[in-house]
Amino acid sequence: MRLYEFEAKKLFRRYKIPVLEGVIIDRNSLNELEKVTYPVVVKAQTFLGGRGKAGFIQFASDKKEANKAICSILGKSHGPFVIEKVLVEKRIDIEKEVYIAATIDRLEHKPLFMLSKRGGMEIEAITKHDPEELLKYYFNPDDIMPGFKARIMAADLGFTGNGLGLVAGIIFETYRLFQGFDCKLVEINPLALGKDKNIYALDAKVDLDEDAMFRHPELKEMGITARHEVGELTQREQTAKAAGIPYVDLDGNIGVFPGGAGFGIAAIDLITHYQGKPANFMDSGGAPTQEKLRAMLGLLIDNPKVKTIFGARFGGISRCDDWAKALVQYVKENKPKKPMIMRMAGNMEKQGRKILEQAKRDYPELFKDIKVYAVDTPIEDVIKETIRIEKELDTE
Amino acid sequence: MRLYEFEAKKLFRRYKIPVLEGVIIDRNSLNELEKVTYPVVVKAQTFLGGRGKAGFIQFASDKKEANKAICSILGKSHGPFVIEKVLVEKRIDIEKEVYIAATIDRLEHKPLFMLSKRGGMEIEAITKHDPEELLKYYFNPDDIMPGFKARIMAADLGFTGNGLGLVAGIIFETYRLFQGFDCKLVEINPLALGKDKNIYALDAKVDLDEDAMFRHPELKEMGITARHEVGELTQREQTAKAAGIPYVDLDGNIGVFPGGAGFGIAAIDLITHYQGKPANFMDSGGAPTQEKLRAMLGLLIDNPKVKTIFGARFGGISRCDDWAKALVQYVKENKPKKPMIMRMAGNMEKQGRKILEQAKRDYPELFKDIKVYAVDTPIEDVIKETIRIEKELDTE
Amino acid sequence: MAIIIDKDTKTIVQGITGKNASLHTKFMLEYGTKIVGGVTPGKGGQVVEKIEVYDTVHQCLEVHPDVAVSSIWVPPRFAKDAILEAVDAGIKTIIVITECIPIHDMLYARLKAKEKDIVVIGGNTPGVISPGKALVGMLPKITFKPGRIGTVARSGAVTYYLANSLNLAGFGESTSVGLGGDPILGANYEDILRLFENDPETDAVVMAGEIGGVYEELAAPFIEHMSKPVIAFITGKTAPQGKRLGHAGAIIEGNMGTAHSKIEALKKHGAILAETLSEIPILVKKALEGENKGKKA
Amino acid sequence: MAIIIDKDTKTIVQGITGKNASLHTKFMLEYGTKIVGGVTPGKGGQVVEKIEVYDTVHQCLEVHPDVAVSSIWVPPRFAKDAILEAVDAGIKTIIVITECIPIHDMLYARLKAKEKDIVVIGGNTPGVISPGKALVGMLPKITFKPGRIGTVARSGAVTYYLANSLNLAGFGESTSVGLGGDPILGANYEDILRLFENDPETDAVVMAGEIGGVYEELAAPFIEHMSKPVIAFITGKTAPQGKRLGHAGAIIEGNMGTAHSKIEALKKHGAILAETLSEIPILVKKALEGENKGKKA
Repeated sequence: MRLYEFEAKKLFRRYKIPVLEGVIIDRNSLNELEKVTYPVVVKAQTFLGGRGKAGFIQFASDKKEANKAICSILGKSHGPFVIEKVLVEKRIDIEKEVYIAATIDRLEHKPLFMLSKRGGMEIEAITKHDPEELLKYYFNPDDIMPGFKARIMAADLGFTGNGLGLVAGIIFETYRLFQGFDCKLVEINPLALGKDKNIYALDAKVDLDEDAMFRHPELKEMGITARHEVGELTQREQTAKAAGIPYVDLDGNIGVFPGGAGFGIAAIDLITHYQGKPANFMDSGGAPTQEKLRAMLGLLIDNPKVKTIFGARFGGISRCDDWAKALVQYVKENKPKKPMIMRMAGNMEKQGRKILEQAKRDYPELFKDIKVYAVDTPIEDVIKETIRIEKELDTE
Repeated sequence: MRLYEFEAKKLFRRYKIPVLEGVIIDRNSLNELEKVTYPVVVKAQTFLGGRGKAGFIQFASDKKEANKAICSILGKSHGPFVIEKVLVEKRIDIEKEVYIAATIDRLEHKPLFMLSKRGGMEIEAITKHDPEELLKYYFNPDDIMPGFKARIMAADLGFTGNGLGLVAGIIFETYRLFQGFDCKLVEINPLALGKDKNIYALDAKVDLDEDAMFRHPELKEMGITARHEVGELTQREQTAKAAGIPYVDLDGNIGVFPGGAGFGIAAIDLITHYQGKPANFMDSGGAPTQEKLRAMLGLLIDNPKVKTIFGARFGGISRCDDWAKALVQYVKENKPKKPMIMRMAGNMEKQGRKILEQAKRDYPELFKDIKVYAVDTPIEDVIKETIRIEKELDTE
Repeated sequence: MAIIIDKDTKTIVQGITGKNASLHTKFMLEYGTKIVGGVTPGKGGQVVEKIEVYDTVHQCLEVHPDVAVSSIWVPPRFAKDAILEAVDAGIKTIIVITECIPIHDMLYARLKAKEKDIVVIGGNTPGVISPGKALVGMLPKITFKPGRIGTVARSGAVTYYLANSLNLAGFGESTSVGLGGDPILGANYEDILRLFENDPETDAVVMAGEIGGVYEELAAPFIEHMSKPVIAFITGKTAPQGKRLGHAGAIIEGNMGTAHSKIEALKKHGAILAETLSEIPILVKKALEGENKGKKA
Repeated sequence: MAIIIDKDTKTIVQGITGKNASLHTKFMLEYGTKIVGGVTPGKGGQVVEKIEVYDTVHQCLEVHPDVAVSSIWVPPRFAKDAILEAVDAGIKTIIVITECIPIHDMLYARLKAKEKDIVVIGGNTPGVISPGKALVGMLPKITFKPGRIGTVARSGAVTYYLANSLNLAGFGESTSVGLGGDPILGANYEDILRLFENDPETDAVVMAGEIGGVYEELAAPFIEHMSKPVIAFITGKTAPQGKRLGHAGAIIEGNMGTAHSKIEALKKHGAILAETLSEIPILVKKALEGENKGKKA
């Protein structure tokens, strides 16, 4: 779960990682500008990097300029995101900028602390051209960072004297934050030495582990709650999110009603491969409730772009009988008109098939365009059949 | 630093280790009895074990009995301690009592958790006769206790069902307290299963590491402060304590003004060996200030029992010149009449000897009974000389 | 001897009293898996599907000292501790069904297991099946048939479709392994490829990968050293690519993590790439006939 | 080659800019100890007694890779970290002058050192001296003379008086080791006895112990296996015995910890007990003449 800069800095304050004074401003709180002392930096709050290049970090030496900067940023799009807030911070004179980050190396399966003597805008060039300039320090999971290691790192960044202790302290606390809040990433770029000889975390990037949020109720107290990170949501995506269903609108007309995320991705590939056009990505999660399954179907039926529905249930931890019950219940209640070409196999398949057969007998009219193949039909034949039917409808 | 039961239970509450409701009562707060519901247990607050046998744990089924019990306990002596407070706790019906303790095994240099299925009064018999009944679980220092280990221990104590989880939780938290507050010992005897199926820590013994107190300012907030644990102090011992000097009054007449604790102990042995009678134990600590050295001398000079003073300074981290300066300053200011037989050797000895010689020249009268031998006189000759002079004075 | 589990492998179920775990305990027993005990703290003494429940793994092992595999079904917040308990008890293979285990928890648990040479599969694995012999997890038995092809995949459903596709073409599986869908996994592709390479009952391996993570790329170089053909199927070619936050990811993982990077790495090191599920058995057949690989057994 | 430190042993001083450390750096240099660097974080680049100060041990070791001994003089709350820093840098002997180190800190630091076979002496040690060769710590040089008797004691002053008593009788010391006065120590008597036993420059060992703790009792059995005589001096015979809190101490340590228990254990395993300091050289002389022990060198 990615945090906005201003949220990440709330966590920094908790760990006494020094950040600049600042106020957070949106369309309704422009009066907050009264509180700042100039010069300031106005920074768009967004989940993407490259804000500087995109013009979303601006300087202002008085209120008029600040107002202008804010108005030129709020409401703009940064990639898929609409910028709703800016962070207005005191501007300081900088003597030196470095890069520090705590993250997880998935190649080594270890926590990793990284440093670069050259931070700020230069980090991109270093990443691309001089990766050997990046210093890496591995840790064992759960190991606390010893104070001396933090000092070694601060020294490796070129700090001496008073700055050595300050930066070692920041490195130590950054790692404590990384561990303490189950972070996937804590990145400070730049960590700056001001002309005033103080050290400041000028930017803050924090990515939290969604699966560990149960351990951190204090985030909610801090006003930091779950969010969707892939840009502005369509109406349908918002509905799906509210129902707890990972769902992405795509551009096609075949509704995809898969099982887990893994086959959801495969299904889209395969539909595309056979010249069909998937209308969506969706993930049922493990062992979805009947309620969730019905909500999933509703998302497809209610989408006017969707002409046919491809469905697949391979019962593992999810059960075929639950799936069949949900399907029957949905069809009985909503009487959908769209053809559904599906396949059901796996655990509790026999029970599921009984439910479907009973429903077909009871409501032959409602189920006439619903086919549910079994394990002996290759899934790709079901996909091809769906595409064929969709093409027929298309040419009607 | 040993805690009283009621203090230890404050720490238990912090870690959600279940204790009974109770009030702490001294001579001035007998009205606190209004708050309790009967029957109750009245327990003397003291640093020693064996309270039950000594009659310092009494039961009361109403206020009258409670009052009587309290009055029979307050003001009594338990070993060297005068009982100033009692803890009055609700009395419960007990189904089973076990013993648990987290401590440090100095033989193995490891933290150790111990269990006994038989707790309460029986632990003494087990310690003496069936030590193999005690179960031991070693940990690496700094390792957190895994939840499953706590459950294994709870199961080893014979708990099942709901009790298993409760006791595992208590074991887990006991170890967290042990680590979190730098404890030398956390002992719960008995940990009791009540007839109400709840689990309670009926007693609480906690011993903190004095050298780690700087890490735990919260103790002060909880009203837990440093204390003298070896019984009632003499007036002089209280004076010494206020000056930060480890000091114990003994029964003799030779004042001992040694360096560190190690030689302090040796000096008492040696004086005793040569048929002298030491008047005290004392420890200067490493590198004492001149102020402290003067205070140490004052304790001996002001003691009417002390006839002669044996002194020894082997300058290591303590410096001979500091020692000599303190001696000269003290003598100049206080003009003591008691003979001082001393020896000074070690670091900065030359400088120290110069100071002493100058003082002898300037104040021959004041220093006439003060001898300060050098490294070439065996320390035992100095001791024997002190004893000889003391005996002379004695026969005068 | 099939890899990981065979018909005589004694296994236990941690979290057996949970709804899913007890249902799948029934399925596993029906399939013939030798489940000798279950563990749920505080529920020792209960019985689930005629299997005795213990309070701790250690208590269970006192009665059944030769347990070789444990499967973990506990809620995610207890998964780390359950894995550590099995590691502490010295169980040599731990199959973690639990999904959404916190990353830092899993990093720690897998390290402790590695230190004792214990194999951890998952989290979020559908399980492992050696068809006709034993099944640990929640894989639907109907999908798998005995045979001589090993399969390994991250996603549960993809595992099922792989086998289904092989079966419809007349092949069967020696063992099918689900690596799991969690971001941090115990065993990775290379670990399982190595087992199949040394397994006399396996002639060829089908591996399925998907967008995200680095496990496919990391395994690719090992394929060069294998005597048996590896047919690979990578999904996510049409999925939109997410953007990384910050620079750390790019520094560590470079350009890994896309379907393209995975396909390129696998091709480069000698894997045979399949475009569709139905193409897989065709390529397996070709590889086994055309080349002289995998004919040891 | 003397044990632990010799005239060519390169050493560093952690916490060198402190008042005591800088004074004793001067004394050590005067004695001939090869101090090649000092460490105080944030004070790198300063100079103390012509010795360069570094910010970290690692920076110092980049310039002086052959450092064999570090002495630690930092305040107690930083001692754990300073020891770990020296351990991490791979320095083979760490002499901890700092006193009153928290027990849990020292337990952890000594374990980390043990894992890498690093010798930790102290905390609260007066140091180690190989008379005429080198001195690390704050032992007063005047007390020690070159010779062939090894000494080991917990207390600083007792260490000085032991040597003083030996010197006045014409003996000298091969090396004198202060184990330290803190409740948890790195090296214990047995570790040092073992070094002396294998040291061709040592003929006999004098060990002094005192009331409290268990180190003397633990070392006693080793004395039986030594070829050299061990003369022991135990103090605290007349000290009042404290009472333990709770039962844990008695369970673990039994009746250890009194002067009596130490004397009994040492006698039982062949140590020669001295009643007074002046008796020590007499017993050493007797042992060396009377028996044929310790004549190897």
